[in-house]
Amino acid sequence: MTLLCASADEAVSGIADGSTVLVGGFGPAGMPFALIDALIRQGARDLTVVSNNAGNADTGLAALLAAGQVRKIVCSFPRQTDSWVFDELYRTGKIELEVAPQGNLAERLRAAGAGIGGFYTRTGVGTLLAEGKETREIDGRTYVLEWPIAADVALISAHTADTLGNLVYRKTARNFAPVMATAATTTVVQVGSVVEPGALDPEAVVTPGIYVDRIVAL
Amino acid sequence: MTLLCASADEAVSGIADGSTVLVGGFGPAGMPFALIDALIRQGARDLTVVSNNAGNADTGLAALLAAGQVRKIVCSFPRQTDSWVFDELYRTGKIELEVAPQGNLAERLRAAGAGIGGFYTRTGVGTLLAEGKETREIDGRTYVLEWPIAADVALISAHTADTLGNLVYRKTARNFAPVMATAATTTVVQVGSVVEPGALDPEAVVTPGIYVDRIVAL
Amino acid sequence: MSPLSRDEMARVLARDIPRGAYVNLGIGAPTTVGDHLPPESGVVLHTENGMLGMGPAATGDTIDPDLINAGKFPVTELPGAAYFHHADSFAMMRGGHLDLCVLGAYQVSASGDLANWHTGEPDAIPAVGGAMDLAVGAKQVFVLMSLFTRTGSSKLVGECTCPLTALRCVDRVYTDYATFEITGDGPVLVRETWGISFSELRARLDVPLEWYDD
Amino acid sequence: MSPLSRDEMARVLARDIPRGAYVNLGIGAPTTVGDHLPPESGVVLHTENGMLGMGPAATGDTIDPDLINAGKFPVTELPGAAYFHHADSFAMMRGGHLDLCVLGAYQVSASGDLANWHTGEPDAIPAVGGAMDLAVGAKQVFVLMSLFTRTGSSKLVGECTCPLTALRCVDRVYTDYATFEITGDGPVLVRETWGISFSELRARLDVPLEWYDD
Repeated sequence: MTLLCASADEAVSGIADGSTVLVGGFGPAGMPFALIDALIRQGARDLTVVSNNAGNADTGLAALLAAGQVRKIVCSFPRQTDSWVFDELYRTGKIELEVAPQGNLAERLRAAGAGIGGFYTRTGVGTLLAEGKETREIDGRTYVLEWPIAADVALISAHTADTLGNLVYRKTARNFAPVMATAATTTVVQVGSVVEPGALDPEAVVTPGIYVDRIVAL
Repeated sequence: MTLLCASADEAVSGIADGSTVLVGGFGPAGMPFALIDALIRQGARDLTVVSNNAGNADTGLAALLAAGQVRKIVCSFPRQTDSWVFDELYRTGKIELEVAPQGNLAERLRAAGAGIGGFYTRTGVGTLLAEGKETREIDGRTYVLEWPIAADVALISAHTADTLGNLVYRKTARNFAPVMATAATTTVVQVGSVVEPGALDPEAVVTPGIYVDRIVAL
Repeated sequence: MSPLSRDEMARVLARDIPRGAYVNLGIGAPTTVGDHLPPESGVVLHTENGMLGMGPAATGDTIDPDLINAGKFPVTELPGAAYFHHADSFAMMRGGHLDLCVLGAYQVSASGDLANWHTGEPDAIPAVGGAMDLAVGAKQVFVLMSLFTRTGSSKLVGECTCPLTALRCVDRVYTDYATFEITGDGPVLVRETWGISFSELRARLDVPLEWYDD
Repeated sequence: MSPLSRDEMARVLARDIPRGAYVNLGIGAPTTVGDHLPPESGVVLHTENGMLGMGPAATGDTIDPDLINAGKFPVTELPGAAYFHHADSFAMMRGGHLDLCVLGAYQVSASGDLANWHTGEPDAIPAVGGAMDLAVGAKQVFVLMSLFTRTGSSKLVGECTCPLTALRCVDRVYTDYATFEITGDGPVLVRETWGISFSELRARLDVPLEWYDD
């Protein structure tokens, strides 16, 4: 059942030190800013964060990094023109980095949500990012074995929810949120508005409520 | 580029003997009846058909079986109260059957469309349907290795298309069509109507036009 | 007290479904459990052919050939429903997101092995559907079945002789004579009986039984 | 004749994109190829952050923070666009559905190996994004790059010294001085040159070159 929370602080309550936290967004689009700010106030430390980027400018994920709450980040594209917070932490050895091809990140999250124990992909074959990984020849081509990324918590943003937790998104702000929602034990969503069941078109629901644990409307 | 065909016969033209053909539908819902009828007229033989069922009553997939065009069927649930056409062919040794768990069927089709070389699943472990298949212990649980199902042709049904091939479906008639569309070299779609680009809500498109090769409006 | 009717079995099982649970009801008898889940239960029904928020059976004018359940019978849509394709539907099932599924069975073993897709008879046409996916994927698996075959042998057995659907997956078994809790390595626990004594159950079933102790 | 400007390079590449192709333009210079694809080309642009039917850059009032490209710049939506999530977007890329992707590069080898994500410098922060997925997944890979580094060494090389993005994936290389076709095991074919002679090219590049013969 989906819980409607009165505040972002309530929505992120109980996140434990050492948790693996998925953070939606591709750059700032779809970034759950209010939930991240609440997580900074909540103070959980020693987090492993999985997100496409490693924060932009000084807000959102960058602010969480600056607060010293993140031990390790798993992402595809940390280096950006405005990733100075991450850059400084990384160069001074204060954060661990695992870089994964963006498609592996997405597919590994999906695998965790779909009960897939592992999968073979051609992405990364013969590169640094496949070093030490198991490979297999399939129909004459080399594939790398990749593993699911399951998490304790997903923090995502959506456009509108109904009270059953069904979600719709807006344009490219959708990005990682729907797969992250499937891969976490607890999925927390900030939304623009909450409507009654029946107000969303059942053909256009992107994330069914079964994947959504907590919602806060902002 | 998506080709708008004038008839179902044009839409199925060129399907070669010995092809692997995906046929959408879950029972009659979403079954591409007009395309199957055209395939019967077209006459391609020695087909391997992948579909959830093995035909109902005497129309659609059942009629294709009755026409003797199918050498082998891969499905999850052949035995139904109205599957007499298949039952007779099977009991007289005139058709080969591969039964796969429905979730493996769906996931193997998705894998073919998504460039996944193989994947590990818990479905089927310790059962007849995993006999002889490779298994692997992952985090203390046993998984079976399953392979993609790629096809030459997919025949599916959708509710509405735009001229770029974007598709929307209706209720549970959606079922296998979206994954089948990704897994075939040539995807052929029968639709209720074709509209101009921009008439479908871009947030609600289920099958993007990139997966659609031929459309016929009925 | 006499053994339960099919309808009563479905009602007993429905009573144990938690409020607001996401549930898949297998084809056949398990589907009738839905008749005992009132709207206020908040239970959301999943059908593996691509829907959450499935409503009761459709009748008359509400029948829509595009809206069917896994047994291919016409159903209805409740407010807050969502449609999705087959790979997404089975990802939901296999990924451990359904709280519960209810399945029929030919046999259940004392350790929770399930046999429900194939009688094992040489001339039977095998048909598995989504049974194996549900059995390994749902957080809890409840079986609904008659306890005895027509010839009087128990369907709750030491080891299944029919081909298996999945290993050690069943949590509870709801039957006309008793409700059982499977503990895995320990004895099978008897939660309730109807029209049969515990000692008679012990005599007729070739599995270790104990009374369930709250 | 002088070497091509960046804009001319993009135009030359755009001319070779088939009508109606589904194309992903990588971040940086490849993005500018879109400026040379008029609506009548029927080319449909994919952006890996979840969209087909991407339109030109957004400006002024059309800027929408929810609508950006892979380089995180505001873009627009064309009629017939579709949005999808990241796993679906990368399934499309990795599954071989894009007709073409255009990528920048640090180096391309004579056999089509691509190095475009990491300079290999020890203090560089690695960042791969979707480059490896595009390189292995698109039906054709076109590289758009300057032929020489600032210090004058060729970026078309016998073997890449920078860390690889993918093996044997590049089909064509569009540069300011020449357009090359990679044949895999044979010599690299030169299709056109600007401001450099074929013999000078041969002298400056440490790869086997032949003229392209239609």
